[in-house]
Amino acid sequence: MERLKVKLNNLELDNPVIPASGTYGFGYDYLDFYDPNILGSISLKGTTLHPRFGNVTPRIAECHMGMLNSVGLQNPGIHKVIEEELVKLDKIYHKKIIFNVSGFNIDEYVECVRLLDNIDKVGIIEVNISCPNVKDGGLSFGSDCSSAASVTKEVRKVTTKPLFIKLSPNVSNIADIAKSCEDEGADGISMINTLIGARFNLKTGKPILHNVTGGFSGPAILPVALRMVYEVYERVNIPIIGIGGISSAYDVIEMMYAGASAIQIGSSNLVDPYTCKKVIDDLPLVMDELNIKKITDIIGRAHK
Amino acid sequence: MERLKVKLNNLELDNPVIPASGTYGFGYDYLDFYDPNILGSISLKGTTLHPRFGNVTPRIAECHMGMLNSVGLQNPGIHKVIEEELVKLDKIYHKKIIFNVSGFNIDEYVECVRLLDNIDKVGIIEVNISCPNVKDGGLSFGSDCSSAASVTKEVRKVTTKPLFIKLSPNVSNIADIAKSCEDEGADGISMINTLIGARFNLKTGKPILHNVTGGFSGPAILPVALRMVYEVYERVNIPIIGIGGISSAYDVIEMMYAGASAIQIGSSNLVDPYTCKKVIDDLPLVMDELNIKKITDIIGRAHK
Amino acid sequence: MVFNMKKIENYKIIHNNLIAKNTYEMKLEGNVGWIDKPGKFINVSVDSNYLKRPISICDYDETTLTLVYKVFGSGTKWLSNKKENEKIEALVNLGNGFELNTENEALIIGGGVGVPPLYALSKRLKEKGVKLTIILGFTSKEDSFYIDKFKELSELVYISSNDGSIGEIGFVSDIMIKYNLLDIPYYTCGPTPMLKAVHSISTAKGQLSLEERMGCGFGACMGCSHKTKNGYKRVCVEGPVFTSEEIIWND
Amino acid sequence: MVFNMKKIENYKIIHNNLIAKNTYEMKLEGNVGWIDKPGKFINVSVDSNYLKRPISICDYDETTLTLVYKVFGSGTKWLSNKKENEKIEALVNLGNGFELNTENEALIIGGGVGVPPLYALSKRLKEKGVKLTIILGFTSKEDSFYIDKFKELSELVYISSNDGSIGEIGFVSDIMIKYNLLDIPYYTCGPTPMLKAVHSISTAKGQLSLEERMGCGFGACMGCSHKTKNGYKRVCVEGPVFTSEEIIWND
Ligand SMILES: Cc1cc2nc3c(=O)[nH]c(=O)nc-3n(C[C@H](O)[C@H](O)[C@H](O)COP(=O)(O)OP(=O)(O)OC[C@H]3O[C@@H](n4cnc5c(N)ncnc54)[C@H](O)[C@@H]3O)c2cc1C
Ligand SMILES: Cc1cc2nc3c(=O)[nH]c(=O)nc-3n(C[C@H](O)[C@H](O)[C@H](O)COP(=O)(O)OP(=O)(O)OC[C@H]3O[C@@H](n4cnc5c(N)ncnc54)[C@H](O)[C@@H]3O)c2cc1C
Ligand SMILES: Cc1cc2nc3c(=O)[nH]c(=O)nc-3n(C[C@H](O)[C@H](O)[C@H](O)COP(=O)(O)O)c2cc1C
Ligand SMILES: Cc1cc2nc3c(=O)[nH]c(=O)nc-3n(C[C@H](O)[C@H](O)[C@H](O)COP(=O)(O)O)c2cc1C
Ligand code: FES
Ligand code: FES
Repeated sequence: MERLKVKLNNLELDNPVIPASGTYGFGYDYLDFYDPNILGSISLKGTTLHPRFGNVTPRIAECHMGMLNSVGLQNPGIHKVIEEELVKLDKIYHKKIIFNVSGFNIDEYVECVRLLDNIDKVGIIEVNISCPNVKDGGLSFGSDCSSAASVTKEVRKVTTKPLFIKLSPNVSNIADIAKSCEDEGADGISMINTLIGARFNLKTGKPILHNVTGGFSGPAILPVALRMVYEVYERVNIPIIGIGGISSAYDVIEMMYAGASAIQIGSSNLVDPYTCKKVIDDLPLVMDELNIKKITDIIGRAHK
Repeated sequence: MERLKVKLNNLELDNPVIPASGTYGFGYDYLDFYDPNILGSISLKGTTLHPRFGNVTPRIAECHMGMLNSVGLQNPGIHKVIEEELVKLDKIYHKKIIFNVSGFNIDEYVECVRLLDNIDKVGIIEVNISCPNVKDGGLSFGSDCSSAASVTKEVRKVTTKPLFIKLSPNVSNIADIAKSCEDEGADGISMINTLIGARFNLKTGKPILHNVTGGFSGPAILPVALRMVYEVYERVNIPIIGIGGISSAYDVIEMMYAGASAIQIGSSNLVDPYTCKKVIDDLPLVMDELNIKKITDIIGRAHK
Repeated sequence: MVFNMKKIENYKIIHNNLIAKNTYEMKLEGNVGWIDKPGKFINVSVDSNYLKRPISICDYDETTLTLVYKVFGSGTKWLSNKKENEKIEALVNLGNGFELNTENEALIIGGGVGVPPLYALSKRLKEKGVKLTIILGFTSKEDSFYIDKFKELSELVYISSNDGSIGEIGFVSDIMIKYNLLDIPYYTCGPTPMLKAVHSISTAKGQLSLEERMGCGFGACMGCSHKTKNGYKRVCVEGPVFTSEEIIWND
Repeated sequence: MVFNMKKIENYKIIHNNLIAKNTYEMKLEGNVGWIDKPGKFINVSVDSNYLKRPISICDYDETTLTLVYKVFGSGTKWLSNKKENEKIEALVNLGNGFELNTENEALIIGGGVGVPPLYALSKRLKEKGVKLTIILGFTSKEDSFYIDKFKELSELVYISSNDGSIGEIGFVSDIMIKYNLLDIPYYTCGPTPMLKAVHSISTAKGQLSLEERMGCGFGACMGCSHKTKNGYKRVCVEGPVFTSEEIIWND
């Protein structure tokens, strides 16, 4: 449907709906529910240079309209993902994907991005500088301008593919950080990753997550995500993928008003595996209701 | 009831339940619902040196399990509050109150605190360095260690009353900021103030709040508040008043496990004016259920 | 005094009927002893949402009260799905209400979902023997409601609609000018632009019922503040009804 | 293949009865065609909460399935308040289920709310002619349930309770030792410490059904990962049932 098409740099998507990294595995787990080819794209599970088991369980805690996770980037390592997962995925999903990478030092980021540069299936490299779950990494890169800039600068050197930097919301000025990334050559911004939260067991008083804190996501965080996308849109001229708390076609519209060129849906997929399909089906109806002709017409409307 | 008693420095409270600043006016608006003397204390509406109307309406937007406000510190100015509101309040509320002050430069904070130093009714001065609604102030003091420290240092000079610094959650490391305040002589920490959020009108695409962004509060933010209280408890040795998303006696327990010595309830009062009364009534029952003898036994249990 | 307290009450739904496009009349049975004048409102708990929804009292008798509301978003949508005999909860006895005029003539000016509170008001005024001139404005015919009910209260009922599909085409202010109703003391409720127009063209005194987004509805949050010549007031406590003399428009 | 898909289904509640302290039996009518073996679970939507709640299939026939669950927090509380004829929604066909033993003898070891999935399992094993020895452990008498039902399946049913108020005082592992049941191939489900004990003392092979906090229940979030000798597995997809040979305890 022409009216749903959006562009992220040179990548054209059939619609702005993309499942978010870490909530869609490597594309396989939703086959029972719908054909993934209806999606705009897929952001794959966060991958690191080396395989990781991630954190000890419990890794999940529930919140009002949201959840905490401390999965801790469990993944089989980028070599295996490229050699096995991408090959398998190619058989069931025929569009380009967004490859989400994390690292615990700049060299790891660079090495991952270098490995992806010549892989045709990869439409966008999403550089997660925000994962809050891993104590000795992740957080630091996303929490100040200079380290965000360094990562961007170094990965920029090794790829010509579109680079989207995925920002952490656990900062005092996200627009400054986005600007530093743009200045160092980022092609776009993915935002937001999870807030950091904790829950405690009422019976024991101890943290529910083995890792104490975890990433907070779901509808509860939507207002924070909307605000941050709004602020970043005012500061940068590169496209934004809006993420955080989206669960309906209405939320997609609101996120695009704030400034997003496309959106990702995370936790809502976990709670209702049909979410992305429903949102894609509902979008034209909601657009009719709100008198929106083409979805691209509304990007950043809140600022006009 | 002895088992509910808590201490904030030298101030003993009958129970840990305190309505949060900005959601209880100057103590009058709940008289139809219950006798305020059941409360541990009351944190009064944020007061500034000069009278303020605050922001243009709309000032309220709704969220999933929460709300945004951009009231913008509407208040009649500290002189009028001291001369009129405190006098009126004294007739209906017989305990000491928590006086919440804000300022747009350090002199204003100092002047307010000086005026409060000899007022007997004031049990604690709560210094709000976090109000996100006022563009040219508020946010800046709470968002980095050095300005948080400066405010604390200067107000410390003009009072011997317990000084609690109220922190903003919109920062990358709240524990550092809390530590700076402790180092400059703060007697306690109140946390958290609101997150910053935004919502957009589906029909027009424009921000719902006239001020675009507003303070996000309510049950949705509980996990963030819990996490931050947990982190700050690990860093400082002064008492913490835990605030953010509390709506039930269970939430009170969870917040005290995380490290709070007392708690404040904000938005939940607005949504159900009986909240504080219900929570106070429920606390002994919930303590029985969870085998808690004295509420002070559980402060910081998550860390033990 | 106890009589005048704000409190949470439960009501049984007698009916919840569609009476115009997206517009429902909900009749409720329960404590109505607190309704001492028209123009007050209640703040209805809606399970679907965090905040309560303010709705005006449209009508009341000894045992029931009636709301008329338009489905606007998720909260009113939820309300519209409630069935006969189900219960709803609300914080009641909110707002100041209209002061009943002592003059013997009054102009009633309602627009859209501002019409409901004017119905109980008109009834009370009529009971007092006040001669009523009534102007009701709607977007179009399918949005209109309660016209016959108002006609029972007065022979002077003017209708306007934006598209002319019912009554005269145009705004309520056009009617005021056309029929020279500018010097009758008035009561009005409706969209802000309408209130502003009425306020600016009438030469008489009036009472205007305002709307604001509300956090609490009982005075605690300062979410609904409105500047007046007599200082800052809260639409939910000192309002929603303000006098034409005191009102200042925020922008 | 279609037969084996995960999907969302609606069920009508036939009954939802208290059968022990805080413990309910809920019988549901609806699509059960996907239940090809015991030990699978469903993830029940609870309106009160954000995440679904995983509950094992306790029993099933051609048109119904039965859950037995304990009220633990707000989600199961909500579930316990559902009434006959109301509907519930669930994501179904989750987990691997038990592989039915080919030996002619089996030991069934259940603890607390780990007992339910072992009931359907025991029925299927009995149908296959497997001789069953059953050990059920409960906190105390008031928490116990389904004992008579298990007795219909075998004459060798041992009961233990922590306080001795029913059966023998102590743990299921005490029974295993006392009655020398350590070399019978086993199936077990219950609290982790119990599973660890069983796993360490038995000299036979077994299948153990684990519990983990789940984000999705269908394999997408990696919330429920468990290390095994054959690599990382997801309790919700490759589990909840693991073999004694592959299992590794996380701590
Ligand atoms: C004193 C008062 C009396 C009212 N009386 C009536 C009446 O008799 N009949 C009627 O149909 N409507 C009335 N309204 C408007 C009614 O409150 C809103 O239409 C309703 O709150 C919309 O809720 P929603 O969930 O459908 O919309 P949503 O857009 O989902 O609501 C989101 C938030 O915005 C608020 N909001 C949205 N529109 C308005 C509005 N126009 N005014 C105030 N808050 C709003 C909601 O209360 C909620 O907090 C009155 C409003 C006020 C302030
Ligand atoms: C595969 C599987 C099968 C299960 N089968 C049964 C059964 O047949 N009968 C039964 O009574 N219970 C069973 N449980 C446990 C049941 O899922 C929990 O008791 C229930 O989720 C608690 O929800 P709550 O809302 O009452 O508690 P809350 O504490 O409010 O739940 C908060 C969160 O923690 C999770 N949680 C809490 N306790 C557990 C737990 N023990 N295991 C997994 N998640 C938990 C909840 O799902 C929810 O996400 C099973 C669990 C799993 C993983
Ligand atoms: C279980 C889980 C795992 C996640 N793993 C990753 C990850 O590996 N890499 C990443 O960049 N973001 C990860 N995220 C963050 C999401 O991609 C998304 O940014 C966040 O959840 C906010 O969106 P939501 O509110 O729609 O869930 C994860 C989120 C969840 C819930
Ligand atoms: C309407 C409103 C007004 C507020 N005004 C103030 C204020 O004047 N000073 C202040 O320190 N905090 C103010 N706050 C923040 C609250 O005191 C509290 O820190 C915050 O709402 C989080 O708690 P909650 O989730 O329980 O609401 C206000 C909050 C609300 C909702
Ligand atoms: S709505 Fe809270 S003061 Fe009026
Ligand atoms: S619960 Fe999500 S993968 Fe198992």
